[in-house]
Amino acid sequence: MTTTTETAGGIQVVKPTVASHIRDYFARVRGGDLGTLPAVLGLLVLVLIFGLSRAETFLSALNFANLFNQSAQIVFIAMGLVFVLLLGEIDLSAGFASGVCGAVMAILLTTHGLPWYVAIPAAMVTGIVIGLVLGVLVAKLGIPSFVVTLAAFLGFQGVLLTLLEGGKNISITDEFVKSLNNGTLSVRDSWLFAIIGVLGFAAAQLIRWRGRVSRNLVAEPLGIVVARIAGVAVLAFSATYVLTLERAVNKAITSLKGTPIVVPLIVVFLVIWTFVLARTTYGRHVYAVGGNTEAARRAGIPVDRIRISVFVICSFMASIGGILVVSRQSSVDPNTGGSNILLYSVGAAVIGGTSLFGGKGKVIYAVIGGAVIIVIENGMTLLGLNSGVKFIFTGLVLLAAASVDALARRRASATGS
Amino acid sequence: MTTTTETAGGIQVVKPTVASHIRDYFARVRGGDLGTLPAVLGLLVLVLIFGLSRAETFLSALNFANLFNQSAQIVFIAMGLVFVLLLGEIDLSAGFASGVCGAVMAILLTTHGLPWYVAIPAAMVTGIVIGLVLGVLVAKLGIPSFVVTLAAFLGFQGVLLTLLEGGKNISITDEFVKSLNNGTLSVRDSWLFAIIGVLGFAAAQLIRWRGRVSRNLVAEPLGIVVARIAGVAVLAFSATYVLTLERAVNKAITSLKGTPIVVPLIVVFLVIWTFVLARTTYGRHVYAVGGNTEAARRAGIPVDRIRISVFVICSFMASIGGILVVSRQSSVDPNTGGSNILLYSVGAAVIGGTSLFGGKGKVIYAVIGGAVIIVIENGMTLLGLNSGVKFIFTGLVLLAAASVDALARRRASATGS
Amino acid sequence: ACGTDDGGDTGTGTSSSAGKVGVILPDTKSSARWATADLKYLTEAFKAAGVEADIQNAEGDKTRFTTIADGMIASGVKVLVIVNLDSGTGKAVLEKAKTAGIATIDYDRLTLGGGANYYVSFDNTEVGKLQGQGLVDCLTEKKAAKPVVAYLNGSPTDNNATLFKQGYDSVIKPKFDAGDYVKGPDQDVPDWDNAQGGTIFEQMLTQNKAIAGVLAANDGLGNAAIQVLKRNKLNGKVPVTGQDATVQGLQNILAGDQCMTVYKAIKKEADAAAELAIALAKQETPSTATKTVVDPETKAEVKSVLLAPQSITAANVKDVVADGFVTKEELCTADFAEACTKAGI
Amino acid sequence: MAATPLLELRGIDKSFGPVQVLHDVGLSVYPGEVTALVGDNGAGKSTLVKCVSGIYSIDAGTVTFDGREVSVHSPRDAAALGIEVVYQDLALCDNLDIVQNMFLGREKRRGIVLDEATMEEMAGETLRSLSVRTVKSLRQLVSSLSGGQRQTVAIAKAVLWNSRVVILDEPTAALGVAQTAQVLELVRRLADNGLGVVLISHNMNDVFAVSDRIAALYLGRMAAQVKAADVTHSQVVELITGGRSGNLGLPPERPSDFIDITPGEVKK
Amino acid sequence: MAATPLLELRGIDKSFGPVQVLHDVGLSVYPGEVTALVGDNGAGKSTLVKCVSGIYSIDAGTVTFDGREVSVHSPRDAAALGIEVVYQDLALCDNLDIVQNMFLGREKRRGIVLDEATMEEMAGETLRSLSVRTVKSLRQLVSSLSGGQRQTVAIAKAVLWNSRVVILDEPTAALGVAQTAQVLELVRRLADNGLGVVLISHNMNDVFAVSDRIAALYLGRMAAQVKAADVTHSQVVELITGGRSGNLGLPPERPSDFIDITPGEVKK
Ligand SMILES: Nc1ncnc2c1ncn2[C@@H]1O[C@H](COP(=O)(O)OP(=O)(O)OP(=O)(O)O)[C@@H](O)[C@H]1O
Ligand SMILES: Nc1ncnc2c1ncn2[C@@H]1O[C@H](COP(=O)(O)OP(=O)(O)OP(=O)(O)O)[C@@H](O)[C@H]1O
Ligand SMILES: [Mg+2]
Ligand SMILES: [Mg+2]
Repeated sequence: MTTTTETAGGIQVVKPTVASHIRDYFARVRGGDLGTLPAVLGLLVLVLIFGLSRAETFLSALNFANLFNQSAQIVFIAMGLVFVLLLGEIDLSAGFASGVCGAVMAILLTTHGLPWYVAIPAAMVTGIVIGLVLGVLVAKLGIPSFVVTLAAFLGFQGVLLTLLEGGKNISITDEFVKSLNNGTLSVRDSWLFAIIGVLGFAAAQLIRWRGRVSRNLVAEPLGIVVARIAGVAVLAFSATYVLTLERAVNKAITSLKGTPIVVPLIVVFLVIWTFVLARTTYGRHVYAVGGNTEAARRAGIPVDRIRISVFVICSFMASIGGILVVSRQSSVDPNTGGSNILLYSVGAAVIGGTSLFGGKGKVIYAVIGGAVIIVIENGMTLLGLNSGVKFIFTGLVLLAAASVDALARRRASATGS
Repeated sequence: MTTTTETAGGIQVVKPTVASHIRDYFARVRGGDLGTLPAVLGLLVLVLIFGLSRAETFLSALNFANLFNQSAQIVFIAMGLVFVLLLGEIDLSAGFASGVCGAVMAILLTTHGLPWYVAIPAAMVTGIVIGLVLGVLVAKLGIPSFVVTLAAFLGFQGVLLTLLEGGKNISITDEFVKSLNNGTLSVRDSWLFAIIGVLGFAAAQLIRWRGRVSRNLVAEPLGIVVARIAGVAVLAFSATYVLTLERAVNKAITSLKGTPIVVPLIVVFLVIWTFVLARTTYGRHVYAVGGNTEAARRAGIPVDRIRISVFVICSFMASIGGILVVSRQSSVDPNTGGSNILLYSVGAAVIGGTSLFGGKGKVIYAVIGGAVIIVIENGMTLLGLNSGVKFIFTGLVLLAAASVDALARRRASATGS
Repeated sequence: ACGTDDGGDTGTGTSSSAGKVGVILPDTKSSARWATADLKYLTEAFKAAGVEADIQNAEGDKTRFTTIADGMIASGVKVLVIVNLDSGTGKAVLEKAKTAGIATIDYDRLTLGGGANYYVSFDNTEVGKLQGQGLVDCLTEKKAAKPVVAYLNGSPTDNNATLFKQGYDSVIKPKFDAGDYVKGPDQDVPDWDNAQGGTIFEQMLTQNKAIAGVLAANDGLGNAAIQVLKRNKLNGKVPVTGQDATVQGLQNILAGDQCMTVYKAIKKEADAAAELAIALAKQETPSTATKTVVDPETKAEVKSVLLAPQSITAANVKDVVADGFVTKEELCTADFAEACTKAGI
Repeated sequence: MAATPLLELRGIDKSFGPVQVLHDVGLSVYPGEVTALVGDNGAGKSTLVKCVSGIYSIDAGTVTFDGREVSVHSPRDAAALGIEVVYQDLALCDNLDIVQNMFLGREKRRGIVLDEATMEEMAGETLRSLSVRTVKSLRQLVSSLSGGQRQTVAIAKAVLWNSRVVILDEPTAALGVAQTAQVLELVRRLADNGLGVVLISHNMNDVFAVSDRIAALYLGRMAAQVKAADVTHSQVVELITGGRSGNLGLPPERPSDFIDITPGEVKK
Repeated sequence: MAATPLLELRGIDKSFGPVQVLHDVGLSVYPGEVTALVGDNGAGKSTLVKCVSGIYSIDAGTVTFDGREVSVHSPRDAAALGIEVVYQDLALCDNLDIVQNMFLGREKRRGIVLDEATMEEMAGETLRSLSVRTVKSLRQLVSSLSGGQRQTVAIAKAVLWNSRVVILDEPTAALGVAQTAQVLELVRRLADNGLGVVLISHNMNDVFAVSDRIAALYLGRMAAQVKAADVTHSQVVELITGGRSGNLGLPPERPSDFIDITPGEVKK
């Protein structure tokens, strides 16, 4: 039997129970409303495939840790791109923008001999300025973002070449910068980070739940909230456990354990941007402009300013991606941020579930989609195929991961939601 | 004074005169409804810039003829992409698809020693099959086209590498194939082509005008129709005049004059696709699906089939682009169709005025946009800048061309149309 | 689930004592050699020695390069052979390998400051010098007076292209300075893209109709230039250089359209590298690395095997065939049968 | 009146995810009659129409057309049966003009070429009969039309064809006085020509002016289907707002799985 | 009634490209009064509203608000003046839910965090007062709402704020009987609170039920602005369909630049 309760505005609603909540969830899934489920499913399938074919290497603690470092650039660019995509715009220049910012940092560190706490902010500021310029061109002049950022894509390639004086590589030696995407937290800090993270998540969830219940608004049953917290805790702790195993290749020579430093970096930005999008006026306005620009304009939202701001965020995140890739490679060259970086980043956001038409997407989608892309890249290289075949397989595996997603979503249109 | 007349359904309308028509045109332009005008303006500005800075070379007959050959691949891919973009989809794989098709042709010609009339159709069929597969994946499985074609972009790169056994170049020697994007019509045929083309255009325009007038429908004043025909005639004949000038680099050794063979190829496809989009049921349905998929579905249009078909057309056009680029280089390598080809092709369509959100665009836009892109490429290489500076300038010039467009269009949103 | 570092090798044959070897090749764009020649020869060499090898290509992508390296290190290779994409990434990988206790070999390209254990290579600057000298010879043969020489360089983002250019500049620039040659257009071809190369050269010719010699950085770009020259019936009149001794390049040489190419006996290089790697994998001290190269950055000496590239003209095309680098069937197709006979193949 | 219904729905259920919108709905449409489908906002009228026309798939229930049980999976199927629908959310292609929209999916052709002149003439005639004024040109994009003009185009589009059942979902909502009269007249004329017509409307005057039968939906359930002559204006309003009126309508005891989500009554 | 109009338009011209839609239109809105704006389909009512609210720029004419001449370049400016509009083409963000749409652009915050709970409560209260039934949850996406539910959300959105002029463009078009009554009552209540209200409607009963003044647009020209008490139902219909009625309305001789595009009269 269901019990009803009265909520805001006197609307009678069914009091949700754990059972009804789970029943509703499955009904929603059958109805095609899936959130990140399909991308996560696709990820699981991939892990299964690679895990079965290269168990000892793909599933090793070392490889697991490597995944985070390898994904850093794409995940950061993709997180920024989510904002741009939410508005139905595109930024083709994000890849090379990250290269330019990375190069700015590298040059300041080496040629100018400045310390990291000058060079890193300088790179970030470069990103912000780039975003401002792109945003203004799109919002104020009204040039389609595809064209603006295509021009920027070419221009930044040239800037990068010029910064690197026609093709030199610049190696960096700054230990702090190098540690960003190579170093690890100590085992103690790794656990500390996991515990603080889980506690923070639990607190946020419970406070929110309390707030709604106390004001007599429809809230999830406590059981579901607790289950969600438990799930996150299990994930976080088991990941930390694996990451704090000894994973040095040659244990005699060196020891390597602890959560890679990029993990807290990714988590912090994920939390910040998720908060911004879900819980602030600004985020609400981003969704509104992306969903229906005209409606947003009529509601008095400063559409142009929002449009500029997403390009700033995107280029800013690209700058961090650039810093991290330079850190990882300890060097910057004229192709940093080139190649497939951009397509992969957009792909990451889209696979995660972000719409290219605007209005639909979350930052977590970029992280999950980035994981899909990197697992494919990582797994494929472990198979040791020759180039041609590897490209073909990469394409096929990407398609397979996306099909899981598409098939899961298929019923959505059939049932009309 | 205006005179009115009664038209279909007994609606009273003003009988348009040449004067009123011109007045209306300017009112429309002021109101922001501009068609290809801005792109053409952008093109003129570019020609002016390069013409002033490199008059003797950029404005030479040789360079003018070269423009057509150089643009062939991008223009063909862009024409195909217009169909995909009209549906709000994207095809990232069109570049490498053209490479794969070119490679298929080259391999059949050389390794298998087959004649061109087998190899060329085989390449086209390859294109069609590629399009079918992409289309089915997008339409039937419902995977976003960005992801499908990103996978295909990777996959085809692998196919190309595999076809070329890991990176060999294959030279073709077939004279017919080589003539496609290198040869010229004889001077007589060049003029014949221009005259037939202009007569055909005139006939089409006048028959259409007669048809409307005879059924008492609102028609343009005859003066405007005649002026339009005259404009096209002047353009065609002056281009033909320039192209039939002697343009050999070393006139002592060889003679080179006549319209490049690609010009009739481009014109024929432009006419065919323009006809298909504007005057057939199929074209109407493409616009409808792009404008409002749901409305099209409710009107009983087979949306899936339309969606598949545009990918087929796109890949088919890419295959021709591939054939032409292989013809031009007389060789195919693993990078044929790679690099910036795809971004440039999409850019061409978008600069011309095609919307990435679907429903808005014409095939001619791809040709004009392609001209913008190629004039930039062509002019930039004449300036002899170093790589970095060249990239930066290319970006800036592209932006400048797009700004002309954007500024001209700006009022559109201000006046609300 | 995967704590053991032992590869689980249970066999007792000779191979059991040898560890696994990882090889990372750079790309498929700068030259066809990586995917066609090196891969084949290395695979054969390792197979012959019964040593397990994992050979991968980074597709010109540095991120992928490091990803592959991570994967190989994770899978427990004992020797890592790399052709770096640039010294920075190369160095990062070498350092990681070293901390993991893996022996390293720089193959074909020296990683500056990387401190690899061994170095096997053709000298890229030397390749450029051969190209420059080849062009000079052809121009002299054509008795060109004050010829305009155009440069069609490799990818601006490829460090090798820079090295090649250093090589040919060292030969030709003095001629410019002396006024013997006239400097013509000088442009890079992004991604070594042949189609773009063709367009760029076409524009060079539009810009300067007097171009009398083309220094193209490899055979693909050479062929692109030759096609433009053909269109203007200038092929054979304007010498064009190349590199890699590809079938296409050799055919162009036989046809008289290309002046020379540079042949790097990749099999020798591959065999030398494989030999080193096999020795290291078996934990023996290799004896073949007799020369040394000084790392310009650290001034440290790296034990090296150095091989000499060879300049190929119509006169010695047969050497390449004799070497088995290209087969007669590939080269002497119907169109070139006559030329082949003439060249003594 | 005809004895057998032309279109008959039985036991239609439809859920969107966890929300069930239609519960066991039945409806009969007779040839030569106008059936008014009434119901409060959110009662499920438009959803029912979309189930019939194949836009939504139904979860349970049968659709019988002309005595045969049919399954309608897409609007194409519905059109093939001869069912035409004017949707509440008009669904016009903003990037096409009036004529193009009116003939969408059924373009007139001469050979393979579109016969624009004929279509333009036919469109003009139809619009004229619907009292459309102030349209500047038949070649105006529908994106630039006023609300009422858009609605007229949608109606004109549906009545151009030789269909057997025409369903109009609030066709006169945005129309002016004269245009509304024309549309009601058209509705009557269609029925008199032997078509089955379903008219959804919130305007009781309009409903009583043209309809032969009235079907009232209440919270996703069919409360009653009655002859228009047998009920009064206020009885219908009671059916709409309360689901029953006297001995008409839903049983007084609520079905057990039914949850009232009506907001607390606001005091008048 | 108040002597000076709160909002006054004078000589408004508006063209879209070559098409002139508004010719020299004037309109006065008085505080405490409901001014009904009527006119045939395509007469230019919605265009006029959009000119006032800054969505369209005007080609000529002045807007006076509270005695000061103002220039409204965007909906932000209009909102700053205290002008709220319910548009005919509702303009809701389909990807947001009911509460989010209702507070769009004026979110309640606590610090930098959105105060969802307060907004949800306020939205619930407002909807309750508008007799909204069958909304399953305040967190439903508006894309899944029925036509009437969407319209209610749009209305609720406009009346949540302390504005001085409220303009409603056909607010009851999609509403059911009870909801319509509620909205009309709301309109009256707003005026009684001293606001200036403009109501656009095609329903003469509604117009006469609540309005104090009636302004009739005819083919883009203001035919007459009269007190509701001074005219009859049929006079207003004549003004709408013909531009004049007796000595009211446009001068009988047509202005010279005026072209009649009315289709030939259809015989009744
Ligand atoms: N896609 C959907 N997902 C969830 N609920 C939906 C969806 N579509 C409609 N609904 C709900 O179904 C109910 C019925 O909607 P419907 O549009 O059929 O109402 P209606 O009777 O046409 O109302 P109106 O008179 O306002 O047009 C509404 O409560 C609506 O919120
Ligand atoms: N962007 C535009 N471009 C061209 N014409 C337009 C545009 N917008 C509106 N019109 C025309 O202006 C006229 C007035 O339109 P408007 O929407 O103001 O009418 P309305 O009085 O609101 O009609 P309704 O009662 O049908 O809503 C119509 O004839 C319409 O076709
Ligand atoms: Mg409805
Ligand atoms: Mg209106």
